[in-house]
Amino acid sequence: MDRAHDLEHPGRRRPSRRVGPALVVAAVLTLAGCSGGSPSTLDPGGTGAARIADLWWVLFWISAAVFAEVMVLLVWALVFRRGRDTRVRHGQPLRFVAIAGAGVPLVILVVVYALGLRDLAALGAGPGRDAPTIEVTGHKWWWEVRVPGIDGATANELHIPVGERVRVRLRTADVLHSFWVPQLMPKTDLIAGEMRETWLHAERAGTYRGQCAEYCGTQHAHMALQVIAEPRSQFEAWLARLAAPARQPTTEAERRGQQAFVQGSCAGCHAIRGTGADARVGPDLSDVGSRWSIGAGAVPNDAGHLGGWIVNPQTVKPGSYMPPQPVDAQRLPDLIAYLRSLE
Amino acid sequence: MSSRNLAAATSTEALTTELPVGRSTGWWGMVMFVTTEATLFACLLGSYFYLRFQHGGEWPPGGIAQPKLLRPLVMTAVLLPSSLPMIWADRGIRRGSRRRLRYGLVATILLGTTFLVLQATEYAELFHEFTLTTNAYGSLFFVITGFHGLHVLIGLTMLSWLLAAALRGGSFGAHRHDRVRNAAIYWHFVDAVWAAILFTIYLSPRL
Amino acid sequence: MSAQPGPRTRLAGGLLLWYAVLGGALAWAIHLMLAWGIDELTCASGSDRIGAVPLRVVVALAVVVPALATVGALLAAALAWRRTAHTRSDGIAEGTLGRTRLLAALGLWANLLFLAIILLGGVALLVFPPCQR
Amino acid sequence: MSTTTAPSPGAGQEDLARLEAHWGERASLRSWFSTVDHKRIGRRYLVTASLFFVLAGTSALAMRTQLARPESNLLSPEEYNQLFTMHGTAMIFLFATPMLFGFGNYLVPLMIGSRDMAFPKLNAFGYWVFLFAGLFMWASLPFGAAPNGGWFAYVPLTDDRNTPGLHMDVYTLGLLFLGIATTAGSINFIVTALKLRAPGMSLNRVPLFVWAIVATAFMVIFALPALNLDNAMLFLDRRFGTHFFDPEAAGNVLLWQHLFWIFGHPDVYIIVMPALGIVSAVLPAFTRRGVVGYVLIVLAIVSIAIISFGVWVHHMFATGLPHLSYSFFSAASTIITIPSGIQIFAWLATMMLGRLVVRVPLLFLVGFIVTFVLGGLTGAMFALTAFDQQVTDSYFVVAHFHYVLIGGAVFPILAAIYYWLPKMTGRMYHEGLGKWAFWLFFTGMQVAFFPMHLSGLFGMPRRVYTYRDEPGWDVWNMVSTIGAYILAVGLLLVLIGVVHAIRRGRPAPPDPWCGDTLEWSTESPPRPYNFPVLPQVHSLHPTWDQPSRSSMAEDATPDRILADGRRTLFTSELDGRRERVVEMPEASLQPLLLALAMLVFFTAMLFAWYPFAVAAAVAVAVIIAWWLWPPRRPEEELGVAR
Repeated sequence: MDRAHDLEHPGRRRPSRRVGPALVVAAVLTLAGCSGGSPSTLDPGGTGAARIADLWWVLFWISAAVFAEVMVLLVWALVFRRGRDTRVRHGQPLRFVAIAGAGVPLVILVVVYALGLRDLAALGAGPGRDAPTIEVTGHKWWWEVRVPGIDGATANELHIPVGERVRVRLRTADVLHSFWVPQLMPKTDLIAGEMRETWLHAERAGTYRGQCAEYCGTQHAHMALQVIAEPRSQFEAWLARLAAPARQPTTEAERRGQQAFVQGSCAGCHAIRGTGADARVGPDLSDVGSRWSIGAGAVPNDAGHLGGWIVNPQTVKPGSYMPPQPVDAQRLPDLIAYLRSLE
Repeated sequence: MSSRNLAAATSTEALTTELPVGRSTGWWGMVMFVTTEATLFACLLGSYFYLRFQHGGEWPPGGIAQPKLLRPLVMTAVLLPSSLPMIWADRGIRRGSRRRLRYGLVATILLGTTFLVLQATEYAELFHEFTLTTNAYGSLFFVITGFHGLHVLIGLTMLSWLLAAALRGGSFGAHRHDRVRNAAIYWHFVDAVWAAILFTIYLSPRL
Repeated sequence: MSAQPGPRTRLAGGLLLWYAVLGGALAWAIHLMLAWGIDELTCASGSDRIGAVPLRVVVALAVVVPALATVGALLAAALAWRRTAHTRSDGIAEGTLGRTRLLAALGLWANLLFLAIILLGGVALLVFPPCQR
Repeated sequence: MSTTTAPSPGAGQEDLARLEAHWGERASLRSWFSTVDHKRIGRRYLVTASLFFVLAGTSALAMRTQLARPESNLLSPEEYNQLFTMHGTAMIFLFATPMLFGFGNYLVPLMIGSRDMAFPKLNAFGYWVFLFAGLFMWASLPFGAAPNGGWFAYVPLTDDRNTPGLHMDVYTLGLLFLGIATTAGSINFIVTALKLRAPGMSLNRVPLFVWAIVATAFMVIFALPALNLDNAMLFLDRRFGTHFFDPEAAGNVLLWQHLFWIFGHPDVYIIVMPALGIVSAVLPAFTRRGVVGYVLIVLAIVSIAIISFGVWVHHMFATGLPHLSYSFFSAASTIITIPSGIQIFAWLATMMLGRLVVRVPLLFLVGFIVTFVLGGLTGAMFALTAFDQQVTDSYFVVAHFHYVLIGGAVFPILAAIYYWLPKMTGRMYHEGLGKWAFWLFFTGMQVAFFPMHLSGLFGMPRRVYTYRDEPGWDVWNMVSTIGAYILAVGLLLVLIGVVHAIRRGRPAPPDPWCGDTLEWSTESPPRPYNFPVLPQVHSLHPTWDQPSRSSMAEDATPDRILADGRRTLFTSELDGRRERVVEMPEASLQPLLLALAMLVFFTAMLFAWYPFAVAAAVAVAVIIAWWLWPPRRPEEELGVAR
């Protein structure tokens, strides 16, 4: 009876032996294959994240080996050491525990620690003195982007030249946030009352998604940004656009929209360069038409969503500091047309 | 001579000495309580230095004057010696002397109360200059000294309670003095903390 | 060694055993508070010197001195371990002896661990300028 | 049924009757409120903590349902933020620690061969405070006023400007209130383990579970003040306008983080340590041998307890402090892996050298090893500053700490439930039901949390109430949600198993597992006085060794029966030498009253009814004075000089 009972077990136990390794294998496959398009730390676009990705793979393989070792011992015990022999055994074979539990780990850990120091030193060696500098200020719940010496501002989007290290100065206007562009650079927190610095470097041109990583209240989920890495000439064009006044309206509808903006409640919080609207409560909207999203990643930037956002941001991004706008139904298309034209 | 002492101290007999030994549960309970309280004060004083050095600039900030020393020194001279009558009382009751217990407690309570009165006059004076809400320095100053003052008050409550029990009779004697000793441990702790506060709040800004 | 040690000697022996057990821990705690506290707070004030002394030297002291104290505790633990090895017949209770050996063994291992931590942390002094962020 | 078993040969029928008269409690409403029996209190801790676990778990299911699909609207962001804050806060403060303290309360006196805790009334008080503090915090949820700043409540998000309303006041006051219970319980454990061990139980014969509980208690003593101070400062900042965390008035926001994590990291081990003690306690019964490397495991317990205080800054690796100061914490965080490795390999060696009896508790231990090792491996990665900066605050860290906490605490807790259920209830559980529960729980756990490593590496930050349809996020979130439901079904089966055992289980013998520690040499469930004869301990495994066993039977001496009152023994701190017989306190309503007065105090503080608060504080002082008031004794007993 006991024997039959025992024989039953190996079959049932099989899943336990396989679950761990199977998951690990699944993980390896997905990590290797499935990263196109997502802001994956394992699909680095520049030096900073690339170092960490390399470090991860070292750590991963060491961990896999250690885990495999533990599983082999565990399964061995479960297969070969079960029985109904109830004699109590004594004896304290300390050497095995000391070597496998302390000696080997110490060697591994010292190596790993050294690798960690090396990579931290690499992350710490920032850009040179005259590298381009961008200032990012965290707000609940959007990112203000400025460039020292340039009057203009934009939001939730910053441009960097490909192949160059760019200094990023981080401040917060309210609570703590964390600046994280997984494919380019590990996080740096934005600390109230202090300034922090990090840097970005992209080896290939493209768009990199970032998001606030420190819980910052109601709409922490919608506080994304994009880093656009582009050739030097385009980066300079961006700087120039940032310095220039906003595009003037060309159609009648856009003109009416501008008027509605400047005279309505919009100008109480937002700025558009060259229109006299220069409030700094909400994001500067001088290039809002070209941005990738509305509400720091809440919805795509198209006419429909823009209209919905203006009428009631609270349905799109509940808790956002922008109240519903009493824009009358005739003016709304004009306002949308104007804002869409600001590129 | 000293090498012989060393040899003796490192002998098997000495090394196998049981230390600590023979304490009561009440003693351990009070010591553990005091330990956790001491950690709290350590965190509080640590916070003072953390804020001070993170702030960098002038300390105290916001144009607050350096703390005056005379009164705190008088307070120290009142509070630290208050442990002496407490020790005297504690030792007395261990020998069965209820008289020493009563007089010792009265003396300690008087000194402790004097300390609190002096602290109140200091507060009354300082409130003209800054308060809890002026800035972080004000918060630290009043919370640290106030929290210690609260401990003195709790200590005084304990001692008054002991005194009441001692006056009733039938409470303490040579074989029953756990409560006296535990209250004494607490009182000595409150004293010792004051020394740390004196250094942190009153002396360290001058360093 | 043969005579019964007096109370002061016993106190010293008992304390020595506790130093052997906890000396490394205490040294490491002091090392950590000093090295971290001095580094973070000095750098926060925008300087890398304390008075005339370079910060790096101060932090190095906060590494080396505790490391030596830990080595001392390690030696004390080794001593306690050896002195309790062969004394079953000396009239010391079995429980007492077993307990002392347990503490001595704890001291040996723990001091090694704390020494490793202090040294690993200290190595970083060779890698980073004290205020690099 | 077990009350009528023949008396053990040691204590006579008459002794047993007297013990019963002194220790027994008649079932009545009053005794329900006034009991000081550590076994009843321990059971209450377990039941109450399980209740809070169900609440916190249900919150998690709601969150997982919300996150199953991108841009779901099941929960509003406000609701989600309250739920995740309460989930974390309750799991850590109201479930894990109290649950393990419950096992400690029940088992420590039994394992060390004593008749109760050192301070039975303080023990009862601790339970009532825990219960009231838990209700105090959960009561805010139906009103939408629950804490919403995350369980580590970073300032300035949690100050009065950024989070007005009661939310964070509930958090600060609730945790301060609860801290009283945790501190009281910890002091009690330390003193109990130091003074109430059975004669002969020198330090080298103390069960590993007791070592773990004592180390935990010491950690609480040194860690909790930092949290209490932090919460007191935040409360003062919010309510009375102090500026501790206000950078515009010389305050500093990082002070909160330092103090919080000086508490917070030891707290991880405060949760895991007693659970690892459970592993060491359960394993011998199912491997038929003592745990290999007792010295090394004690070393691991002690050194983790100490080193855990020096790793807190690794929670702040992204705050931009100097790299050099990071390295000291990085070094400690790296090395703290070693004691954990020692324990894992000691347990593996125990299994490889023993004879395995595969029952449900052992299955949960196997699940524990698999899960906890994975969590430990990612944990070691977080010791590296550079790597930490990339994955901290992402779902990778969520995966990591669930592996550590579910692996390191919940699996052992479940093992403990099955292992000690016969002891606590006198009934055996249903093996088949238990196995089903294990497999569902184990599978659900892996399916729910392993994918979070991936979503984290793919750049998903934690604490988001929803997310856009990023490639790689949606699939793994759906998988996680499915896993969460499987896990919940597994836990439901555990609950059903416990209820089934209590109602239908067959009666349990005193020692169904042939365990090695002293609780197995008493009846199941134990009598109110625990041991008819207090044991004389001769080895680390007293129930397995003949002299220790016979010390409770044929070798019993009257000086260890002590039937003339509520009595137990004091022994010396390190060597467990017999010191003296002491009288233990009777049942009392004072603990409940004191806890109630404190509840009034904290409620009054919450709603700013300060006169009530002052009155309640006075009531607290009066009750304590009454509690400790010395009984009047005759002069000769006191020893008065004149």
